Order: sequence, then structure tokens, then C-alpha cells
Amino acid sequence: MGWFLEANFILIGIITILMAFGTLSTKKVMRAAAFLLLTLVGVALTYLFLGFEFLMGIQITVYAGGILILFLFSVLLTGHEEFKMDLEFAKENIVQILISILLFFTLTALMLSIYGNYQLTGNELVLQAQTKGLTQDFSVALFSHFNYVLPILGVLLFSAMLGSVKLVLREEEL
Amino acid sequence: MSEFQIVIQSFLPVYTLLFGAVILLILDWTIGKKPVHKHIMPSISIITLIVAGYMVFIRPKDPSSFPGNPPLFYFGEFYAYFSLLAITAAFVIVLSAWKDMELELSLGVFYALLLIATAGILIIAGAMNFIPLYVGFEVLSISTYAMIGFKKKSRAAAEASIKYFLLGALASGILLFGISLFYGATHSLQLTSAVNVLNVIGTTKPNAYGLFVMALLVVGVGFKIAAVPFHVWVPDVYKGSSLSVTNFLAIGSKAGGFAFVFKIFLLSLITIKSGWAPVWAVLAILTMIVGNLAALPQVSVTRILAYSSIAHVGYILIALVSYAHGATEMATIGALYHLMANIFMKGTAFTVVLIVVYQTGGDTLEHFKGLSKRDPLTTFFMTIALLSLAGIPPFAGFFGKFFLFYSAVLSGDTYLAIIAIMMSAVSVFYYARIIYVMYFQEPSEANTETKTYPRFFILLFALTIGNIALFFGALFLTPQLVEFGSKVAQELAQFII
Amino acid sequence: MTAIPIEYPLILSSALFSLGVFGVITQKNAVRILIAIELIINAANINFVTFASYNPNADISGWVFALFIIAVAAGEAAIGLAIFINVFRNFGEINVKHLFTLREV
Amino acid sequence: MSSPQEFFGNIADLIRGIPRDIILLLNRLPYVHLDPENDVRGVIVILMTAILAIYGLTNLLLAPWLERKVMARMMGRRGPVYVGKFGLLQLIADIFKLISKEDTMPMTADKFGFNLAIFMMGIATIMSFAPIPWARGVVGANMDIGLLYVFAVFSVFPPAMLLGGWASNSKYSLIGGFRAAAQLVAYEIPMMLSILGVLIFSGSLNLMTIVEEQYSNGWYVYRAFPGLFIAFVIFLFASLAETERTPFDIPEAEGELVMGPRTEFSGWRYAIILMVEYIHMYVNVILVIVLFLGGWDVIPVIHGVNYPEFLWMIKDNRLIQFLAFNVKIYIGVFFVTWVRVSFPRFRIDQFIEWGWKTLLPLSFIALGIVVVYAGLLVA
Repeated sequence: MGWFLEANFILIGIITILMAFGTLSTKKVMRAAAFLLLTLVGVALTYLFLGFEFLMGIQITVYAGGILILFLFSVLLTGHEEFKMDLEFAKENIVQILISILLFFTLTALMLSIYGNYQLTGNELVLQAQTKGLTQDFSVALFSHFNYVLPILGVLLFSAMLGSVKLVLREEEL
Repeated sequence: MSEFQIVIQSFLPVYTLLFGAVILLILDWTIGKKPVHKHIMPSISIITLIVAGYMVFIRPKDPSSFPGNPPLFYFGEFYAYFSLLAITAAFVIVLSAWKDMELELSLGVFYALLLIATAGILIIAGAMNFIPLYVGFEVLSISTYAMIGFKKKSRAAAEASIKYFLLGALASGILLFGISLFYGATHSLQLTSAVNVLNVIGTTKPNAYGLFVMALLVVGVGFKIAAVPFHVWVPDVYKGSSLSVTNFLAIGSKAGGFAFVFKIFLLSLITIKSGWAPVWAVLAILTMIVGNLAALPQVSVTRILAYSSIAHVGYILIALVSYAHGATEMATIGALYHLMANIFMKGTAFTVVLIVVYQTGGDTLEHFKGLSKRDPLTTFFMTIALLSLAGIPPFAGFFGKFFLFYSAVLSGDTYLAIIAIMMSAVSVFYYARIIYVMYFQEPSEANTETKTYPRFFILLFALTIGNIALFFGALFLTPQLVEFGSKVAQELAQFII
Repeated sequence: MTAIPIEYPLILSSALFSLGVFGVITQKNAVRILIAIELIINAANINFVTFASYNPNADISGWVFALFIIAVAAGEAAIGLAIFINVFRNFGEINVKHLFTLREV
Repeated sequence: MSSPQEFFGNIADLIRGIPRDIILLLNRLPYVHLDPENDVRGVIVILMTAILAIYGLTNLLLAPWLERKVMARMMGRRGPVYVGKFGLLQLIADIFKLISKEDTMPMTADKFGFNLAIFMMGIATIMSFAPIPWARGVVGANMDIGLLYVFAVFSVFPPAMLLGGWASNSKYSLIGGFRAAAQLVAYEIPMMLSILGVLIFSGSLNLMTIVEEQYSNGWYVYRAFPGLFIAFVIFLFASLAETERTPFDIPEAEGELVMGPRTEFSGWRYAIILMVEYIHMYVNVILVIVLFLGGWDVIPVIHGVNYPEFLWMIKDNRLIQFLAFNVKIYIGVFFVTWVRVSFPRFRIDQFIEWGWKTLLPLSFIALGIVVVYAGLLVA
């Protein structure tokens, strides 16, 4: 049962990982940004499968639509550099590659070790999420319990805006 | 008092700082091009900081009355102390940036960023949940990135900003991953959840999962507070950014970073303290040794002070270890006292470097030669600051180190105290070298500038008075100090059931 | 049951995290490093959403945090790319390998 | 024999039943087993979307024709006349012409980016049809986040434009791409802000709910006057800008940039881009109607006025709702054409400044009015 969703999830997951690998291995920085876009969309789709449609929308709107434009602009404004991931690269960075592979397996083993913690009740929640209604719970939580954190987020974005405008703007001398 | 009033009153300091920032921006927009603005902007910042400091005192008396179940914020003694720390640090930076930054365009933005960064520290100090904690931390970080790169024409500042940004962003990414694993284990983002919830990270000793979470968190915060081996950015960034920002990194950002560390390790990960105490002990030893030894061959005074600031991080990390091993009160007192002393010592030292750079155009020992002949008062203040950094009485640095080392002895980690004392002895060499150069060597031909800056004089005077007053305060008001320390320690411990 | 087993998203997130770490330690171009950091942040985000969705206590603060992280990442990316552009104006490149000027001073 | 009202009411149910039947059919085959209760959701969404998208696309054959005809009349010409009756099949002929052209790509182009940009835009536009309610209950995917979904899908456009502009390796394309991205990003913000007023009243991102709320309480364009009216005007301008229609076709600007980011695209790629542009415009018109002009609602309710029973019967009839929605869409398309013929183009700096310095503060004012009004309503 449920193989349809599972198969889709696995497919999207594999594509996401491939795209993430693409961001690191592709030759041009611009292409890396394009691959990043696809990765982000893939991650957004996993949110859909995890029952959090709202974050899917936010991820695509803010991340894929907003942040990525920043990336593309800055790549175009800072010039290209060719980079090649080939056999020579692999030889030079053999330690790094081994570290990341080791990290992957350790991390997977560790995270699966707490699976028992979730075995019993988790599935029901996801089922509930798929039949809608949790988006509303989420927004209620956001505007009741986390009411006082939202303005801080505003402060953060405000300071980021101030700083980046100041850094990029060309000013005439006094 | 209604819930709404409590919230408003609790957040008043933060609101004040933000209000000040907005006023500064409006002024920057209207009179930013006129020459008077370089005096108006810092003045307004100072007024804002004073008002915010006052607001900290009139926060609601009962911190547990903050709404929410469980509450996301707790505005107790810990919060009050760190807010005052942050506000004092910001005060010092405003006064030193008054001269340092005066030629920059859109000054209002700089001071607004400074105020926002201070607000970030306040939020860190008050947060009881990972969400406000992390967001406050990022408010601090993002404002700092922008402040470092603020001198756009300077190549060094650009380089410092890119280094600090890349490492900071990486650190916060790793930190986030650690928090996510923590959340997976405890099912809650409340800082105190690990204490109450049946946890998977280990009940008293961390299991493999707990160790991994801990490692990620240590790496994440280690970058921010510059513990060895995550310290590589410190000398370059301190050297590259303009000196008033360096000052902020050394005193303000550091206070925020330590508030963050204490929140994470003394509240949420306290159950697995047997796991992280040895790690921090090793890191403390490494930090002390590397910081002090690497400072020896340096010729740039900024770099010497940067390494010395790494070394001081090592001293404060002792507090974490001894807190975990039972000497909670003394460790708390030591850490809080040393962070305050740090403001006076480092604030003075970096301000003097700033003056010397203005007088001679460089910050190497060469430029400090014969400073006493040229500018005896500044030299005097610098000497006091350096002696205080070296931990020589009657200056605040002495008690800072004393409390920290004593807490190590109390908790049974005598080896830490011994290493720390040895390293302090090493540190005397490089501090003494600066003093020697200032007093006993003739100034080189080129450096004969004797211009003094009254604004700096006021600042240095205040800092030195504060330095000495802190020493005598610790000497004569020991019972009150101990009482305060135990109050904060109790506040931290009350969440552990 | 139609739910996806919790292993799948966790494996995805650990893969993204390792790829991100790999990118950070091998790449030289600052923009690429930032892209790798974005991968790490996304991995953490997947973890938050997963753990919140499968949470036995029905605690959805992980979802809230995920939303906050996206906003924070936006702020961080904005300031970071501004810094890169500023560095490019000063140095003519943003290859971190070549930014060594401060070492000698 | 049932009444037409019931008949068309049942059609939606019938259409909704089809995917379930398909699943049950599929289940008879070996190796395929779907749970109609649980797995059906994804399949329904896909199928309904496909059906309605096909309907929308056939509709679309009419929209460009209408635009050409109207434009020609306004310019004193006759427009397409030869292919089909009144030139109705002109678009099909054009598409055939474009598809049968040689498939060329600039030699120095970045193949990956060049193709990716096209596919992203094409897929995004077709996906954007999913949550649109055509009549009561007739909707592809009834999602909670409908509005956000449409915006999410459209927010892929600026990166795609920039990527396409960069990938063609031509200066016109690149400059056009920059302009397009800047324009889309600049006008997304007032657009979003103007929607917030609507969301305060509807309390949901679900397009169905939004329309239902207007059905019972009146269209948003005249509620909280003048707050939502200002929001409506802002949204209208912003969606014209988002779809790069004259007077906001800055990225294209034939005089300066040939065809903007699309300069190097030819053959079937150009056909796709043409389609994408029309669908984008079409969906934006639909959004304006759904958000402010009552969607499929026929007769606007006015607060305090009691309508007789037969008016409510008209309002409730799904066929009339469906037709009314289509009529509204065509009026919208006509309006867009009218604007295109009547106004000259903005200059890029004027245009961006107008977005940031006029529309943005104005949308804040509109939002403020709505908030005050809603607050009074609650109090």
C-alpha cells in the first residue's frame, strides 16, 4: 500500500540528490545556480510529501524565486570561473571525498538509530497532514505561540536589507 | 498587569534600540549629507543606549510571568546582566567609532546596525527556545557582517568581511543541523526540553547520537566564539576590519557568543554534561596554549590583541567545564565577571591602537615605540589595560582570572588551573613587550605625531576607572558578588528537574 | 498506511548535508561555497520538517522553525552576495584561494 | 430529466469520479494496485488539472485571436481573416509554421541553460492552472495554499528569464534577462502586498474559499472602500508588469533589445515562449477576477440589500457561474488588449522607480485602510 507515494518520493529524492551533486560538479557557476534551483524545487516537493504544503509554496517563492535571483545576479556581476571536477580533481581531493562519504554513512546510521522513537505514532500524523488542516494549525501556532518571534525576524531582514543596500550601492563622495 | 503589558515591558529595551535605529536611518536620509551628522548620529546612539539600559532595569519583576506555555523568553538576571554587558560594549564602540568612522558615508546606517546587533544580543540573552535564540543570533551575525564590510573602499575590510561571512554562514548551517538533530531526539525546541523529555541523546552520558549532536553544536558555536581549532579567522578579521568594529567583535560580539554558548550548553545539553565537559576542557586548553603562544612572535599589536582575545576565550571556557563539574556558582561568577572585565580591558587596548593608527598610520610595535614620550596619558591607559589583561592586581583582569581558575580548582580540574596560570605567565611576555616598547624605546623619526583626541581621552578614562572600580568592587563587595552569581546560577539551574 | 517511512527524508537530508560539507571543503569560488552552505541549510530544514511531521507529541515548532530558517537564509544570502560584490569591486575576483593579502601584514 | 442546474452540478461529481474509476480499472491488472481511498488524491489532482488545463488551453486559442482582432480594429485594420472563419485558426497556422521551422540554437549558447529555461517556463505555466476554480466545485486541485501555489509557480519565471538570457550568449538577451528579472522581482512585492488585504477578509489562501466568501459577502473590489479598490488597481498594474505587457514590456523593447531574453529562441522554442506569455497573461487575468471581481460569482451581493429568490437561483447555477467566469475572462483579455494599444512604453528607470516608490507605499496605505476597516468590523 502507498507504493505510489513512496515511489514518487524516492524518485524525487534521487533527482534532488543528483541535482545537488550537479551544483558542486558543474563547470560554470551559472549552471551551478541553475542546478541549485532544481535542488530547491526538489526539496520543496519533499515538503509536500511530508505534509507541509505551505512550506513548499514558501520554499519555491522565497528560495527558488527570491534568493536564487540574488545568486544569479551576483554570479553575473562577479565574473565566471571555470571549474572542472574530473579524475585529477578526485585525486587531489581524495581525503575530502572520503570524509564526506564517511559523514554520509555515519549520519544516516545515526539518524536511523532514533527511528524507533517515531515508529509508533508518526504515520498517523502524516496521514492527517495529507488530509489537510495542518496548515491552519501551523498558522495558528505561528500567530499565537510564536507571536513575539515574528517581529525579531522582521528585524533580521531589516538589518540584512540595510547592510546589503549599503554594501552594494555606489555612493558619490561627500 | 495584563499579558500584553508584561510583553511590552519585557521587550522595551529591544524596542528602544530599534526605535533608535529607525531614528538614525531617518536622520541619515534627511541630514546625512551635512557635516554635522557625524556628531549627531553617535550622540543619538548614546542616548538610545542609555535609555535602553534604563529600560533593562524596569523590566517586570517576575520573569516567569512571560506569557506562553512554555514561555519562549525568560527575562531574568542572566538576561539583565548580558543586556547591560551588550549595552556597555555598544557604548564603548559608539565612542570609539565617533572618530574612527567619521569620514564614512551614510553613518546612520552604521550606528543603526550597531544598535540592531545589540538588540540581537539582548534577544539571545532572553530566549528560552531555539527559535528566538537562533534568530537573535543571526540578527547579531548579519549586522556584524555588514559592519565589518562597511568601509567599502578598503580592501582589507572587504577581505575580512568575506572571511567572516563564509565561516559564520558555514558555522550557522552546521549549528542548524545540530539543532535539527537535537529536535529529532527531544521532540521539542524548548531549550529546557532535553531536561524534561525522555531523550534519545543519552540520559546522563551521551550515546553516539548525542555525541554527534554535541559535536555539531560545538563546531557551530566554536566558530562564533573563536575557540581553537576554529579560530583561524580571528587574526585576519580583527586586522582587516576597521578598529572600532574589531572592538565590537572583541567585546560585544563575544558577549553575545558566550550568552549563546551558555544558553545551549548550560540549559539544553546539561543532562549530557559528562559528554561535553571533556570536549570543552580540551578545547579550553588548546585555546589557551595556541592563543598565547601564537601571540608571541607577532609584531602587529592588533594581531597580538587578537590572539590574546583567543586566549581569553580559553579562560572563559574553563567556566563551562567547572560548571559541569559542580562549581556552578564560582564558574558563573567567573564567566560573568570576566566578560565585563573584558570590555574594559579590550575596549581600552583597541581604542589605544586606534589612536596610534591615527597618529602614525600603522599598528605594529614599530609604531608604538616611544609612545610615552609622545602621548604619556594614552600610554598610561594602555599600560593599565595590558597589565589588566595579564591579570596583575589591582586591575579587573586579576579577579576575572582568579575566579575562573579558582572555580577550576573547586571543581577538581586543577590541571586546567595550572595550565591557565602557566599560560598567563607566558602572556605576560607579549604584554610586557608592548609596555617595554612604549616606555623604553625611542620613537622612530617618522612617528612624531603628538595629536591627541579628547573624545578618546574621555572614553579611555572612563574605561580605566571602570577597570579599577571593578577590581575594588570585587575586593570589597565579595558577598554581593557571590550572591548575584548564585542567583544567576540558580536561575540557570531552576529549569533542571 | 500511505505515509512515507521516516528513513527516506532522513537519508535525503544526510546526503544533502554531506554534499554541502563536501562542497564547502573543496570549492574555491565564494558563490559556490555559499551554494554549498545553502545545501546544508536545506538539509537541516528537511530534518526539521520531517521530525515535526512525525512528532509523537504533535509539536509543530519544527515547522515554524523551518519557515524561520528560510527567511534567515534569505537575509544571509542577501548580505553575503552583497559582500561578494563588494569584494569583487576591490579585488576583481572572488576566489577565496587568492585572498591572502591580510596574512603578510 | 433533471434541471440544468443539477445536471451541471453532477458533471463535476462525475468528472471527479473518473480518476477513481480509472484506479479501480487499473486494479484489475496484475502488479498494479492503488488504494482508491488514499492514493486517489494525487491522481485526482493530476487528472483534474489536466482536464481543466486542456480546457484552458483550447480557450487560449481564442485569446490571441481576440487580441489580434481587437487590436486591428482599434488601429483601423482588419486583422487575421484568411485562415478559417474570421481568421479563427490563424494561431494554429502560426504554431504549425513555427514548429516546422528548423530547430536552431546559437553555437556559443549554453545548451543546458537554454533548454532548462524553456522547460521551466513551459511546465510552470501549465501547472499554474491547477487551483483555479471555474465554477462552484469545479477545480483541478482544491488546495489550502492555492494562491501561494500560483505565486510559487510563477516565481520561477525571473530565474528562468535570466538563465535563458544568459544562456543564449548574446548581449541583447542578457540585458533583456536582467531587465526582466529586475522587473518581475520589483513588481512581485506590491502584488503580494495588495493581496494581503484580500487575505484578511477571506482568511484563507484557498482560491475556492476566496470566491465563496465573495459569493456570500460581496466582491472585494468594492469592499473596505477604498482600501481594496486601491489594492485592485495595484494588482492590475502589477500583473500587467508581471506579464510584460505594454506599457510595461521593458525587457522586450523591440527598439533597443530586439526581443529581450527571447531574442535567440526560434522555431518550436519560440512557439512555447509565445504560448507561455499568453498563458501567463491569461492566468493573471483570471487571478484578478478571482481575487477582486468575484471569480465565478454572477451578481455581486451588496451589504444590506435583499435579493429576490430567483437572483440567488441564478447565482447558484453552476452553468451560469461557469459562463460568467469565461465572460469575465474575455472582458479581462479585451481590457489588456485595449491598454496595449492605447499606451506608450515606460522607460526602464521610470518604471522600476514607479514600482518601488509609488506602488509599494500605495499598497501599504491600501493595506492599512483594510486593516483599520477589518478592525472596526471586528470591534
